[in-house]
Amino acid sequence: MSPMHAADTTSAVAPEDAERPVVLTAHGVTKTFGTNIVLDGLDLTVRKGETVCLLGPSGSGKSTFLRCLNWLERPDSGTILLSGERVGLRAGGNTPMSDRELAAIRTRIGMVFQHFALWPHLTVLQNVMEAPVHVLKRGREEARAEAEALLERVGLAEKKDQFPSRLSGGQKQRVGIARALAMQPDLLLFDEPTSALDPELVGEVLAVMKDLASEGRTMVVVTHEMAFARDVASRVIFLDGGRIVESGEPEAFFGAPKTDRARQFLQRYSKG
Amino acid sequence: MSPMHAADTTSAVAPEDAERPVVLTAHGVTKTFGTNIVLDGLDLTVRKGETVCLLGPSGSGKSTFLRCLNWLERPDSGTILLSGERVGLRAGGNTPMSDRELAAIRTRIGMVFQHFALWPHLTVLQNVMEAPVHVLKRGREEARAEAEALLERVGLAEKKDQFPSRLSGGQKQRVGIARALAMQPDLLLFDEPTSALDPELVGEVLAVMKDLASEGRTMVVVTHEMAFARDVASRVIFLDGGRIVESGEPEAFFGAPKTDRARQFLQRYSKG
Amino acid sequence: MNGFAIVWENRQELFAGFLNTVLLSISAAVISVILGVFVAAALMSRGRILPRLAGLYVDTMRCVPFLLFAYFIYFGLPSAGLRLTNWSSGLLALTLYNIAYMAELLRAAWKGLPSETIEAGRAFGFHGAGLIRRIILPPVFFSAVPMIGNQTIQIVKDSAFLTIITVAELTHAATSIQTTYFVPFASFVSAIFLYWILCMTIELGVAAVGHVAHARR
Amino acid sequence: MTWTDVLSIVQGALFTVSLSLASIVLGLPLGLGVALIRWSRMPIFNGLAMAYVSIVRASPAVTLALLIFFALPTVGLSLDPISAAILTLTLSTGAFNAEIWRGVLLSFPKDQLDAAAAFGMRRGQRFRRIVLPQIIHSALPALVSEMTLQIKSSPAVAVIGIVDITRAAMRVGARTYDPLPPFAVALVLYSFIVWIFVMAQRRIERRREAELAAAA
Amino acid sequence: NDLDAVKAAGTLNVATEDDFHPFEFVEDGKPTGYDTELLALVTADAPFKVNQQIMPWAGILPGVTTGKYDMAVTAVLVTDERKTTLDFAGPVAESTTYYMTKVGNDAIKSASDLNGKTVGIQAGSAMLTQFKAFDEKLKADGGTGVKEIVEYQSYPEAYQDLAIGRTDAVINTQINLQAVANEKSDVFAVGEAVSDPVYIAWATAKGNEKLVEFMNGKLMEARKDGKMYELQKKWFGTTFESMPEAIK
Ligand SMILES: Nc1ncnc2c1ncn2[C@@H]1O[C@H](COP(=O)(O)OP(=O)(O)OP(=O)(O)O)[C@@H](O)[C@H]1O
Ligand SMILES: Nc1ncnc2c1ncn2[C@@H]1O[C@H](COP(=O)(O)OP(=O)(O)OP(=O)(O)O)[C@@H](O)[C@H]1O
Ligand SMILES: [Mg+2]
Ligand SMILES: [Mg+2]
Ligand SMILES: O=S(=O)([O-])[O-]
Repeated sequence: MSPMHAADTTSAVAPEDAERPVVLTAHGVTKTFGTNIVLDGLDLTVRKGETVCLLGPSGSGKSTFLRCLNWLERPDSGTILLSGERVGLRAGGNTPMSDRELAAIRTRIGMVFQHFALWPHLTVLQNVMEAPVHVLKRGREEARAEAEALLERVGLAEKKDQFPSRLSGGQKQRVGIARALAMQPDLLLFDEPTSALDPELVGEVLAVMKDLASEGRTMVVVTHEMAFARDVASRVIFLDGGRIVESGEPEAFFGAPKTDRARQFLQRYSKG
Repeated sequence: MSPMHAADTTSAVAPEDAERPVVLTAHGVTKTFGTNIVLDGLDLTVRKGETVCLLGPSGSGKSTFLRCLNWLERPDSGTILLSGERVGLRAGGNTPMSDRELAAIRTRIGMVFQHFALWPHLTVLQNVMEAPVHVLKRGREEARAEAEALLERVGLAEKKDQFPSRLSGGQKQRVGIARALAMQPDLLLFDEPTSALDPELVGEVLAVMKDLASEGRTMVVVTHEMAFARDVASRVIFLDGGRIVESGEPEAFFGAPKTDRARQFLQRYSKG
Repeated sequence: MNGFAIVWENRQELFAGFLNTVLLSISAAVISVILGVFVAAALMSRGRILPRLAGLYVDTMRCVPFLLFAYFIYFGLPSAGLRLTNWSSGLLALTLYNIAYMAELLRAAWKGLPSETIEAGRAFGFHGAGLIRRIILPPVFFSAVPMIGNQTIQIVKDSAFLTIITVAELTHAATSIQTTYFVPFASFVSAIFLYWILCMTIELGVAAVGHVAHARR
Repeated sequence: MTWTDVLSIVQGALFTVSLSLASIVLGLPLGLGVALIRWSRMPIFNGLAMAYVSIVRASPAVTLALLIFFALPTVGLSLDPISAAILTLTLSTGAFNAEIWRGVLLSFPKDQLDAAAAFGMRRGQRFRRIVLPQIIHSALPALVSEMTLQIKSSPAVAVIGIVDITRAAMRVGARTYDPLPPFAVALVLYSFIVWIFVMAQRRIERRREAELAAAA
Repeated sequence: NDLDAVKAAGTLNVATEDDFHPFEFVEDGKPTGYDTELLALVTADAPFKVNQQIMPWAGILPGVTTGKYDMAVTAVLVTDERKTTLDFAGPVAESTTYYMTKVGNDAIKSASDLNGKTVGIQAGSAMLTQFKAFDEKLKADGGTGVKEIVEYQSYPEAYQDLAIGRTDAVINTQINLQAVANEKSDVFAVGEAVSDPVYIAWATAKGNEKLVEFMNGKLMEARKDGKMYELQKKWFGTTFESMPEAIK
C-alpha cells in the first residue's frame, strides 16, 4: 500500500471494507488550464468492489479528474496508482511513460463516455471486439464469444450486426458499457453516462450499471443522477472548484449534508 | 368561431375560460413520413392566456405537431387557424400560401427551439432585434429599446454584446425566449426548451417560462419536465403514436391518469 | 552579371506584373464569391430546372481545363462577335471558371448549416432573399472562409496561365526577363517569392477572418 | 488538321493520364504523411512540413517543374523529364492534399480518439483502425476536386519537354497556323478525363449515402 | 575538355524548340525543320551520338545555362545581351526582322505606317529588342511611335490575334513570316524590314569553346559542299551565302 494513504481524506470507509485491496489511489492531483486551476490537489482511494460517485456543479472538475485517472488528461502534479502501479509516469522518476507503456496500463481501466464515443465505422459486435482482438491480441473466436455474451447481458444480442447510428441513445450507451467490460478491466470509469440520453432512456442504462455495482465491480461514476447515487454508491464525493468539499456514505450525504455548498447544490436538484 | 370547434376533443376547459377568445385551432392534422403515420388526425384549441403542455414518449409526434402549427412542417391534411385566419393554405381553397404570406403569418407565432437555434453570427442584442427590424420593419431605435428591455427581463442585460457561442445553454435559451417575445406574437411555441440543458441550468429557463405563463401569455409547450407541466400548465395533452390519448387539467392527469398508457408513461418518469 | 542583379534592374517590369496578378486574382476572387452566392442559391433551390442548370454549369467548369478555357474566351469569342481586351478576357475567364468552384464550396457550407438556424429564420418570418441574405449567408461565409482562401490561392495560380493570352502578369514578366537576359533561375525564384508573399497575405487574411468567426461558433 | 494530328493529341492524352495517375497515387500518401506530421506536431518536422506546404502551394507548377528539372542537377540529382514531371506534379498535389487531410483530421471527433486511447490503442493503431477508415470518406470530395485541378494543371510539365495533351495540340497549331481546332480536340479530351473522376466521386458518394441510409 | 566530356559520354545532348516553323517543329510526332535536318547533316559522322530533346522555348534556356543540354540547336537570334551569357556556334541563317499585316490592310503600306498601330511580338525575344529600337527611330523621325506592343509567349497566338484583328501587325523574322504568309496567303501578307540583318546560331553555355570550335568546323564543311544552302533553299526558299565563319 502506498505511503500516501495516510493522507487520504476520502478513505472514510466502513471498517469491514478496509480489508479489501486498494485498486486505485490518486494523490495530490492538480491540473491548471491557463490560469484556471481546475483540480487543486485531489486525493482518492478506491477499494475493490466499491462504487464511488463523483458529484458537483458544472465546471467543478469532475470530468477532468476522471480523465486524469487514465492519463487521458496529464495532471500537472500528483500520482495515480492502479493496484499499486504508477499510471502515466515511470516508477521511481518523473519520466513520462512511452506510448506503449501507457497503452498497456490503460487496457486495465475501462471507460464509458458521456457521448458514447462508439466507433461509427464498426458494427456493435465489432465495437466490442475491437480492443480485445487488436490490443489484447485475444483470439478472434474467443473474443467474439465473449462479446456476444456481454451484448446478451446488456440486452442487445439481436442488435450485434447493426451500426451504432441505428441505435437509440440508451442502446448506444449499453454498447459502450459492454465494450468497456470486454477488456475485463480492474476499474471502470463512467463520465455522465446518462446525461446525453432522453429522460425515458436513462432507466435502461442505470439498470445495467446497478447490476454491475451489485456484482462487485470497482467503479468511479461521474453523474447528475442523484437517485442513482443515493441507491448505488458505496461512497459519494462532492467536488466544487477543483477541491473535494465533502465525501461520505450516500445516506449521510443526501440525508444531512455537512457543508453549505453541498446543501445548496442538492436543493437546486430537488426543485423542478 | 370555427365550425370544427364542436368536434374538438380537447376543449374540456373550465367554464370561465370558455369566454376567452380562441387563439389557435388545429383540426384533423395528419402527417405521414413514408409509411410512418406520425400524426393521425389531431385536434387542438388554445384560448388566450392558456398554457398547453404536450407530453408523450419519444417519437409520439410532439415536435412534428408543434412544427405543423406554424407550417414549418406541412401537414398532409387538416387545418390550422390562428385567431380565425388560415395558416399555410389560402382562405377558402387548398392553394398553399406563397412564401410571403406564410412569412407574414409566422411573425405572429413565436417559437423557441430545443437547441436554441440562435443565429451565431449576431450578438445577443442583434439576435433579438433581427426579426423586428428586418421582418416587421420596426424602427431600429425602438426595436433596440424593446430588445434591451426584454433582455433585462430574462436577466441577460449585461450579456447583450456577446456572441451566443459565449453563453451557457441556459443563457442561450433565455435569449431564445427574448427573441420570440420581441415579435409580440399572439402565440408562443416551445419545443423541449430545457432538454438540451445541463440539469443545473434547467431551473433558470423554467423560471422565465413560469413567469410568462403567469402573466397570461398563450403558449404551447412540448416538455419532459413533469414538475413544470404539473405546476404551470392550464391543460395537459398526452400524445402517443400520433394520437391524443388523454388530455385534461394537470391535477387530474398527474393525480389519476385515466389511460393505462399515460399511467405507464408517468411511472417511468418517477423512477430513475 | 549575377542573375538577381539583372532581375533587380528589371524590377519595375516584375512589380508591374505582380500588381496585375494581385489586381486580377483579387477582383476575380471577390466577383466570383459574390456571383458564386447566386449560383449556390440556385443549386440549393427547390425547383426542378434551376438546380440542374446550375449543377450542369458547375460540373462543366470543373471538367474544363482553365488554360484552354481562357484560350477559347480570348480567341473563340471574337468569332462569335464579342471582342474583349486581353485583360478583360482574362478577368472574365478567371471569374466564370471560379464562380463554379466558389459556388460548389459555398453549397457545401450551406448544406452543413444546422437546419434549425434556417428554420428559426423561417419561423420568425424571414423568406426568400431576405432569409438568404440575413440568416443563411453570414454563417455560411464564416464557415467557408478557409475554403474560399484556398480557392483564392488557386485563382492566383490560374492567373499565371493568362500569360498565354498576353496578360502581363507576374509569370509573364518573369518569362520576359528570363528570355531577354538568360537569367532563368533568378527570375523564377523572384516570381515564386512574390507569389508566396501574395499567398501568405491571403492565408493571413483567412486566419484573421477565422479569428472573427471563431467567436461566433 | 489531319487524323494523324488528332492521333498525336490522343497520344498526348495517354501521357497526361499516366502522369496524372502516377502523381495522384503518390501524392495521396505524401499529403497524408505531411498532414500526420503536422497533426502530431512533431517539433522540427512540423516546421518543415509547414514550409513545404506554404511554398509549394504558392509556386506555379511551371516554375516548379523548371526548378526541379534544371536546378536539382546542380545539387547532384539529375532526373529524366518523366521522373521530373512526376516529381513536380506529386510535390504540388501532395501539398494541397496535405491541407485537405489536415482539415479532416482536425475535425475528427476527439472523443472517438479518446476512446481508442482509453482502450489501450497505441498511436499508430488509433490512426489505422479508427481514424483512417473514417476520414477517407470525409476527405473524398475535396481530394477529388484537387485531382481534377491537378490533372488540369499537368500541361505545366510541357516546359521540360513532356508532350501532354496541350503541348500536342500546340504543336499541331504551330504547324497549321490554326490553333483553334486542335485546342477544341484537347478541350474535349481533358473534359472527358476529368469527368471520369468527377463521376467516380459522385458514384462513391451515392453508394456511401445508400449504405448510410441503410444503416441509419 | 567540354568536347572531351561529350566524347567520353558518347552523347551530345541538345535541345530543340517544338513550335518555331519552319526552323523547327513537330510533324506526325517527329521533329523536323531546318535546324533538325542541319543537325543530322553535321553530326552524321561525329564521334558521338546525338540526343535531341524537343521542348518549348521557355525550357530551353534554363536547360542550356545549367548544362543539362550541351547546346541549344534551335533558332537563337544573336544579340549583345545574349553574348554576355552564352557562346554561339557559327551562324546557320541570317535574319531580318519584318512586319506582317493582314492581306489588304491599306493603312500600313510601309514600315513608317506602323506609327500609332498595335503590334504583336514574342516576349523576351531578340525581335522585341530590335523592334523597340525601331520604335525609337520612328519617334526620332517625328512619328508618334507604335500605339502598343503586345507580348506573346509564342507566335501562334500572335498570328491568331492578327487574324482576328486585335493587332495591326506581327513582328518576326522574315523567314518565319514568309512561311506563314505562304501557308495562308489569303490572310497574311509580309511587309517591310524593321531591322538590320542579324544572325541565327546555335548556343551553348559559356566555357564550351572546343565544342563551338568543333561545330564551326562541321558547319563550314556543310557550307563548302553546298549542303547547308540546299537545306536553306528547301525550308526558306532562299540562301544566305555571305555569312561570317564564326560569331565574335
Ligand atoms: N481542454 C481544456 N482547456 C481549457 N479549459 C478546460 C479544458 N477542459 C476543461 N476545462 C475547464 O476546466 C473546468 C472543469 O471542467 P470539467 O469538464 O472537468 O468540469 P465538470 O465538472 O466535468 O463539468 P460538467 O458537469 O459540465 O461536465 C471548466 O472550467 C472547464 O472550462
Ligand atoms: N423529417 C422526417 N422524416 C422522416 N421521419 C420523421 C421526420 N421527422 C420526424 N420523423 C418521425 O416522426 C416520428 C415523430 O417524430 P417527432 O420528432 O415528432 O417525435 P417527438 O414526439 O417530438 O419525439 P422526441 O420526444 O424524441 O422529440 C418519429 O418516428 C420520427 O422518426
Ligand atoms: Mg464533465
Ligand atoms: Mg421532439
Ligand atoms: O542567371 S540565373 O542564375 O538566373 O540562371
